[in-house]
Amino acid sequence: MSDLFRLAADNLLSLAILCFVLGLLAALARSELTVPEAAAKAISLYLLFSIGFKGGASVAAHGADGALLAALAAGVVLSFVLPLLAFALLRFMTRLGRVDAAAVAAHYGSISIVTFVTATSVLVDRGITAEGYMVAVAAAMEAPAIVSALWLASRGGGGSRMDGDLWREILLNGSIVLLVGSFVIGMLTGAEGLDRIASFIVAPFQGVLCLFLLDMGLVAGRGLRGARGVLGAGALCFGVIMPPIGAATGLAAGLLLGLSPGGVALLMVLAASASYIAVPAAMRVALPDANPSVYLTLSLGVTFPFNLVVGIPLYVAVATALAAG
Amino acid sequence: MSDLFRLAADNLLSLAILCFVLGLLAALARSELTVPEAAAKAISLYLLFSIGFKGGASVAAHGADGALLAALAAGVVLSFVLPLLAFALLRFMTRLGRVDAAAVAAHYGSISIVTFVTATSVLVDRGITAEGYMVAVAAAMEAPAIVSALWLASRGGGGSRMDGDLWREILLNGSIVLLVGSFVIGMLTGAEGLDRIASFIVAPFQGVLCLFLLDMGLVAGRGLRGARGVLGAGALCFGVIMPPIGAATGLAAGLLLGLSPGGVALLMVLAASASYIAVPAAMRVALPDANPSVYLTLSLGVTFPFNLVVGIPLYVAVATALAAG
Amino acid sequence: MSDLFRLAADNLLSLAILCFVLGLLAALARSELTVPEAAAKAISLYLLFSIGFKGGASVAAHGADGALLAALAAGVVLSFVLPLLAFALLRFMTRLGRVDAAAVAAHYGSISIVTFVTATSVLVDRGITAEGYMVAVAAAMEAPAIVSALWLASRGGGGSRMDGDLWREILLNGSIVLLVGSFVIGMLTGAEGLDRIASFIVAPFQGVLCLFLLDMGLVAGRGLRGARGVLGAGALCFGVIMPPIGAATGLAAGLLLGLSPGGVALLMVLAASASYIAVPAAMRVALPDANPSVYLTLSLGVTFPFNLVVGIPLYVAVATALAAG
Amino acid sequence: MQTHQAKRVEIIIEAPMEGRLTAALEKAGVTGFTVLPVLGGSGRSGRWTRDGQVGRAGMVAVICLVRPERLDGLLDAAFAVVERHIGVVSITDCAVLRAERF
Amino acid sequence: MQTHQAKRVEIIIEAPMEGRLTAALEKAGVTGFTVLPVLGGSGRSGRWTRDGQVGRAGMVAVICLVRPERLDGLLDAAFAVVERHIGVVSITDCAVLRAERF
Amino acid sequence: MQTHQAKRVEIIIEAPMEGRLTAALEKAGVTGFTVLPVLGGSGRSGRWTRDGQVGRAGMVAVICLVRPERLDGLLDAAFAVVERHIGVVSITDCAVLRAERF
Ligand SMILES: Nc1ncnc2c1ncn2[C@@H]1O[C@H](COP(=O)(O)O)[C@@H](O)[C@H]1O
Ligand SMILES: Nc1ncnc2c1ncn2[C@@H]1O[C@H](COP(=O)(O)O)[C@@H](O)[C@H]1O
Ligand SMILES: Nc1ncnc2c1ncn2[C@@H]1O[C@H](COP(=O)(O)O)[C@@H](O)[C@H]1O
Ligand code: NA
Ligand code: NA
Ligand code: NA
Repeated sequence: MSDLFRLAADNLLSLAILCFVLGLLAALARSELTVPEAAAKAISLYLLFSIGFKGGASVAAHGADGALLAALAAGVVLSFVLPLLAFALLRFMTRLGRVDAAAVAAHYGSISIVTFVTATSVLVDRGITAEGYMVAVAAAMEAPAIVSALWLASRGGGGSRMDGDLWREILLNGSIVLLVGSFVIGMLTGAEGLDRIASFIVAPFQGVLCLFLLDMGLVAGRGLRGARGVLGAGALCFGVIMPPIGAATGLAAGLLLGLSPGGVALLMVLAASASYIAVPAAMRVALPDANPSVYLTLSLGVTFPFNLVVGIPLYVAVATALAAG
Repeated sequence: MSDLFRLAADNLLSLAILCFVLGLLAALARSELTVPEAAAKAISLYLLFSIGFKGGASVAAHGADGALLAALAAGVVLSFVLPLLAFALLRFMTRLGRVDAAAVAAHYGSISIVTFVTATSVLVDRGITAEGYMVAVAAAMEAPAIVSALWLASRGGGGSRMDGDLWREILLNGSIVLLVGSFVIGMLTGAEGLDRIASFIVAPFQGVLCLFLLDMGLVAGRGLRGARGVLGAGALCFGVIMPPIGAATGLAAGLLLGLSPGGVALLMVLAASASYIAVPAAMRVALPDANPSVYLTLSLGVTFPFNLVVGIPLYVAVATALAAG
Repeated sequence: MSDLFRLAADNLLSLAILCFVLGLLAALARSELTVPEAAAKAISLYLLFSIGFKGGASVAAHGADGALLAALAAGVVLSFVLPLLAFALLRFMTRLGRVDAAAVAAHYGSISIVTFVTATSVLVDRGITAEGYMVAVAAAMEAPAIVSALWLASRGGGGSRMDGDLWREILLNGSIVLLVGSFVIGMLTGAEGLDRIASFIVAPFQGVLCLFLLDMGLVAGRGLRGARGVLGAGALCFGVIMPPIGAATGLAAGLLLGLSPGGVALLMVLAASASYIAVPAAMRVALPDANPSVYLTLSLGVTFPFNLVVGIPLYVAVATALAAG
Repeated sequence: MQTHQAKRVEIIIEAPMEGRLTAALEKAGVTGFTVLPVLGGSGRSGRWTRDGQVGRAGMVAVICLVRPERLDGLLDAAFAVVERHIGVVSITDCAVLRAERF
Repeated sequence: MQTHQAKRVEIIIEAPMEGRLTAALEKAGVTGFTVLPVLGGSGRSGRWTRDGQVGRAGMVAVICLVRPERLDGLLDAAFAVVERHIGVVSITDCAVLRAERF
Repeated sequence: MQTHQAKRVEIIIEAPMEGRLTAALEKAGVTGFTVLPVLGGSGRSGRWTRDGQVGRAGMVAVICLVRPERLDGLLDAAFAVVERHIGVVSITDCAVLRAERF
């Protein structure tokens, strides 16, 4: 018996997917299993701190120089451009109005840090190394997409409210600050620093990630249950077509930058993933008329599971095939 | 000095008991030491996930076949039958009315997962192995007792409210879903899965359990302080007599099933322990006229400490003596 | 690049400081990065439990006898006396009224457990051992300062409200109970107990401390932002002058007691640090007319960072130089 | 600013009954409600606090703003659920902005 | 549905004073109250938020439903505690179900 | 005990708008407010719950006690912020102790 079952589980990704699916099923079956909000937030702080620190320590070990800046620039450009692509696709494939389409587009230009963290763990698991500074690229890609999307919305007179406070909130949102901050700390303290706290930020990391994916499944499942009928067939299609398209742009950029196969895979993941924390909050402030059910359901209920199950293995396979180290 | 003291502490159980006692004393002395609700819930999620996963991984390693099903069936039968026994005892020994007695009986037919987790750790500590699927038996024993108890209450016209929603709530309550879910994940991913997250779910396990027992002591102590006088001498007696009786039925069932000594000990612990999370919530819904102080105080303030201090070592000793491996 | 940066980070303290500074900057820049209250409380419970337990286990290993009692007595005396010193200084250096000055004085006679924990980690990091019972001294120093301060306030008719409830709250406040309780448990279970939970309370300790310092930075930063202008130049001066003065008294006491260099350093840290959890709550109850912004800002926004950055390395250096082992 | 008369109903009820209460409210045509957490309290069944609890222990406060004409339906629905359970119900006159929402 | 006049008193007070306030309420014959958590606020003593705090910092909201004739006793008791402390007290007319509970 | 007429305004609004709302209130001369956490709710935009969320999702309840003459300014300020956002506003007559605080 066990042999047959274990086929499904030859890698970390299967474990991560199973945890997500458990949460999803529990929520769809209306189990009252829940993770307290404070615990979910604490876990996400842990993941951000840990991934940022490890990225910084890796840069301290291997150096970064110009490549870091080039990758950052590429990330920013991708984040600015992807919403335009997403917006065009949405207007073509779905019946979403300008404002809703712009709001969704913002999510796809930005990134999902959990998808990124999972992909990082998968690479570690398979022994594929990646540039440590990709975590800085992740941080850099969070915000620009919002600007593009607000521009798209305002072209139709959507009346977005882009004030100084919003700028600050977007640029200094919790995950950017913690990622960048711990990245810098990791860079400053290097291998010695990492050694000191490795039994906290390295050893238990994958287990904590599994628990977090369980919570993501619960939240996604509750969202799907509440949003039945919100998404048409067109929007659903968009949710699974946009990620590979984004990944393709990430692939192109990664190859141009000459990143390692692991780095290319991560850039593909960043481009393919859709935000579900920072951008939704920004959209509520800046585009209050956009329907949150649409973008949250697409991002968390469709694209996130797609990337987890299909996307990550696909992107890693393509990256390792094309970006011969 | 230290030698004398250390006599008390030759094993994990002493450590666990000391943590519980610390919490108990702090609460009785009205210290404002408290564990935040979200932290207590997060710890219990961790314990459930960890124990379920390890059980599943152990089944994947050693196989389970028919023995698993037989043990599940035995657990379900015990959970159905024990409330009848408890109810009869309660009506005989105490002045509790039918509804209150039925509500208490439900708790004793069901199980306390923390008692189970502690017993598991004690077995690990002593190098005694047990069937991994006992965790599935624990999950299977959570709910049937509620059905028996509601039947007992309704015989007297107690007017229990057993609707479809309640069924779903009981069968899909958080701890059952998480236990079963992580058990299945552990079974599917086996030793490789366990390896990946062992430094999260195995290494810190006993320490986390100690902190949780501290919280249990705090909650039990506050409960006892608030419930002074709620329990008569008869009820108190019941709280320490019922566990060994339950354990005896568990012993019989375990020997019949041909479980290992560790497995027998765990089945005794399950039968002897009383629920204090799932069943109280179900009773509030289904038997609102039952007095929660009575069943909570008995379960958490009397039987839980009894099992921790006297029960577990007793059951393990009896099981290892009688169930010669 | 990395070489230059890494100069800053040759030890744990740098890492701790960097985490604190990250939080401070994030709060000052008004980032919405926050640690949930429940998570912060859970972390502080973890730190207290861990430090108490390790202290107790160390006493079990090395014995304590009369030295423990002498150190406790010294700690109590310091805690009683330091507020008088602080009060005199405050009345001389600042324009604070009697009640405010008394409230501030209470904080400086009492101790900051995070400063103590950080210093302990720094000693471990540098391979300097210290008496395990210093954690009991820390607990003993929490409360006496409050008594002195209330006496100082009442001399001016400040009308402090010292009732039985307040006594209980102060003596049984959460951190004292948890510190002393886990110290006793550590003493009772000794090295065997420590072994069992070392992968929970030892291995991840420094990483958890870093996250906690991040939160301290956030809280301190938000406090400073809200309290701009509350402290005059005199009060600011007091905040950096009082710690070394306190440390000097700790040094004298430590040398008198014949403590090891590590023990002397820790006693200096205790005397130099200012409470920011237990005493503020007691002051709100007993001296409601004292302005909380003043004492919180001084303790958390001035003295805590001073001790972290300047104090700890200074005290450790002085202690190791003078208290030749 | 244009305001409209409404009723504010505050129901403090055991957490395990929250789902049943809100389902009953929805059935009675109540279009909106807000659930607030409760830390602790005291009543005929004694003192309790949420700290350190694990299960769905404790209570929640459910607040409904309704047009006055909907009040009776709401109270009937709520009462049917609350009746045998631990909890209290209070009703206050209030004014609301944007009446079309209620 | 039969309702009864009552008063809803809401006291927002520093968390370290919660125990003293509820003790005083009980002494004044108040038979029930509910404590709600507070995230943050602003007043004469400035802005504050609960995030990341560790001690018994912050405030709580204590809600009491009482029969009108008990109001004065309650306010006297509450005021004696709140007087020198940070906090506010408000009183609203309300109606309650099941008057025998108050 | 001497009490004074006042208004209790309760604004339930999306958490990401909290800062903007309280800034607007302060600008309108509101000297105090209290923010309560919200666990979940239901309205025209459907059902939601806070559990397991990570971002600044969810809603908060902002309570302001003001002198009656300040009410209009407060409502105008609040409305300008709330207008296009998810949320509800209710106003209740109340009495407060220590009127000098409002
Ligand atoms: N008079 C009251 N005012 C406010 N809350 C109350 C009152 N009475 C009861 N409660 C709340 O309702 C809960 C249950 O009340 P009871 O059913 O009387 O035990 C209490 O724990 C309080 O949270
Ligand atoms: N006008 C008000 N409306 C609502 N809450 C208030 C008001 N004034 C003060 N508060 C609350 O009471 C706390 C202390 O107020 P104060 O004593 O004025 O600093 C504040 O932090 C608020 O939570
Ligand atoms: N009638 C109501 N009574 C109480 N709270 C409401 C009401 N309507 C809406 N809410 C709250 O406001 C939130 C947003 O409402 P809406 O904009 O209608 O979706 C809901 O999730 C509730 O928390
Ligand atoms: Na993207
Ligand atoms: Na049982
Ligand atoms: Na001190």
